Amino acid sequence: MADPDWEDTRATGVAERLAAEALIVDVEGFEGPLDLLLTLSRTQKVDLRRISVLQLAEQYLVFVDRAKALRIELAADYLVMAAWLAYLKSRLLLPPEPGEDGPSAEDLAAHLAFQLERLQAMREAAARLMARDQKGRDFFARGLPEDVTRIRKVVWTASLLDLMQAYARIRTRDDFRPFVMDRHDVFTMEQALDRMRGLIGYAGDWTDLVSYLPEGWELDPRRRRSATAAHFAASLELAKRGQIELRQTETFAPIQIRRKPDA
Amino acid sequence: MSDDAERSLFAAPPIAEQERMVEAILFATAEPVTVAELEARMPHGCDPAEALVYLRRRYEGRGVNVVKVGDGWAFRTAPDLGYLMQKETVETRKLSRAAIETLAIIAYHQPCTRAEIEEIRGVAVSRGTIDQLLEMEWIRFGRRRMTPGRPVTFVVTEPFLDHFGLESARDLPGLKELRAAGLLDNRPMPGGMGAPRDEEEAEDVTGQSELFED
Amino acid sequence: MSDDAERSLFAAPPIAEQERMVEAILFATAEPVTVAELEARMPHGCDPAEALVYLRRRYEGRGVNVVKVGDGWAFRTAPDLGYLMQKETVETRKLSRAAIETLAIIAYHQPCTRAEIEEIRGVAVSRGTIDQLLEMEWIRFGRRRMTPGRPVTFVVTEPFLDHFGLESARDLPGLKELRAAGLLDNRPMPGGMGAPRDEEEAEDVTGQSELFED
Repeated sequence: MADPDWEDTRATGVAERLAAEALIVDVEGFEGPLDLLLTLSRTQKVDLRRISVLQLAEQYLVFVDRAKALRIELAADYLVMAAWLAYLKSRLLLPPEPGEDGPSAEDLAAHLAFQLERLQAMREAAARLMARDQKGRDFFARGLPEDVTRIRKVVWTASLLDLMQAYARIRTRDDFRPFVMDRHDVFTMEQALDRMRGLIGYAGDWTDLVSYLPEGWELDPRRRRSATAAHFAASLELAKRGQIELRQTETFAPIQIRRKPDA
Repeated sequence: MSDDAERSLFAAPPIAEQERMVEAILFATAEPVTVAELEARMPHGCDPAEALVYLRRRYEGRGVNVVKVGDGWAFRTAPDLGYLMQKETVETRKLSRAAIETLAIIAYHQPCTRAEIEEIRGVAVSRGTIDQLLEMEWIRFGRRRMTPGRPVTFVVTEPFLDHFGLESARDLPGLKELRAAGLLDNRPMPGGMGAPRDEEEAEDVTGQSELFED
Repeated sequence: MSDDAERSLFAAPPIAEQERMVEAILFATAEPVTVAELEARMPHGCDPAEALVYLRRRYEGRGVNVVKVGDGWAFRTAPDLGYLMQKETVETRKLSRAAIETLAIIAYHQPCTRAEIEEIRGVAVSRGTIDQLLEMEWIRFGRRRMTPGRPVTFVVTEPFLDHFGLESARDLPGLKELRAAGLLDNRPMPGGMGAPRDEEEAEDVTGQSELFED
């Protein structure tokens, strides 16, 4: 969209500059650079599809320069747009460099024109939308809506199976007695603690924990398991109290204990 | 005469148009609208009373009617269609454990007092639970016990039997049958304890038959 | 055939009666009612869609009309009588220019991401603008875009259609022309500066056609 007759537009440049100056006063009123560009484009008095992007870029740059001269703070996006338009302008004016990559200056200009046209179209669409008949202004809903009465009805159900299970549950409740464990094969931690507290003084150096197991508890696996657990727990308790030291050379190696020297 | 002159001067809208206006105003307004208000809102020279006559006739027998409410006029749903303005939602919920247990005790031990239910369940029976079962019409009051305090008893009802597909409460399976059906979940007790005690079972059956014989 | 058989079996009310029912239901509520809702509230075997055809015709040119809003149906006063309703006029909050434009962009480009709105307007969309439109229930969240970041999209709602008297988003003024002119395309900036991502674009087209076609 390089404009061939952009030279002509220079003649009218003064008028546009004046228009742009008038706009500067109102810079707060613009909703961003695209909005400003759209406003500037109106001075071209042509269909947006035939707009001279080069001329528009020029107008915008003039606008930004004037704003700077008047020490008007422009938001960063206005300056970004100015830089981009300056670049676009130079690309439009200079012949393309051979072997140059990327989009052509014409493509970029066409896209900018598209953006403006689209923004303009959306503005018009918004205006047409707001011009429609609106509810509560031009047409109305029933002023006295009759609410639907909601009647919630709960139906409770149970099956015969539920009933029988419930009865069975009540009648058999008495059958259950608290579970009492057979303590014959259980060695408690308290027992182990008592034993170890008495024995620990006699062991001089590091001794395997297993050697503390009481007689008659090392052979039967169930008894051995219970006694080992009890003694292990008791040894932890003693260690916590600072009465013994514990060690294990490696994983699964025998656990050894000894009385703490100063205890 | 002067009235006619005024009318022609201001060229009131045709009556059909006035009818539309009244229709729209009555529809959109939250309260009934009086003729005076209609007149104030409509263009000069309108005769809302006349328009109302036409409008009322138009809505005769329709789904909504134009009715007089106090001094004003309003649209109202035709009385025969009122049921369309109700939305019934039916929710099916399982009876609570307390309710089903209470119901089971009444069914197996009827007539049964509240104290008896509490004794069997081992916990207090809330008023709400009994009320719920009464309301469902699954239980009703039986004869009062001829014991001190003359407590009320509860028995199960015909709808109860219907619901559970029973001919009589006597058809409820006894404990033996429940066990045979696998409903008595006899978890093996540690050390072989907790085997079903035959005596209790036997007692149960007699207990039940005693209760049902009247 | 089987449909007829079913109908006679359940003896649906005559269509004139069904029309009365639809009339009563639509009159009673301010919100649009769907055919499915009508069916649920009317007796079994009714055909509210057919009844609606008759009802709509009956109210053509009247002071109130039967209008379609999205999937629902409602009675609304005829727009030419709005001037009689000053008393009922609801002062709507004045929307800012940014809000109006954002709304229009969402309506015409839906489903539409915030980034797309910003690209079209060339300026950041403030949180408050989106919030205001959400609060008015004129827009709502649509499906997330299946693009990196999974951005949320916005679409317009049934209350939006209701407010502007639109049957569907397809009836937005000038939609066809805008599309024909390519002004609803998501055209990327050549060379990628601030350009929309390709995948997003592709999906956009399908997303839109989904909403507007059929």
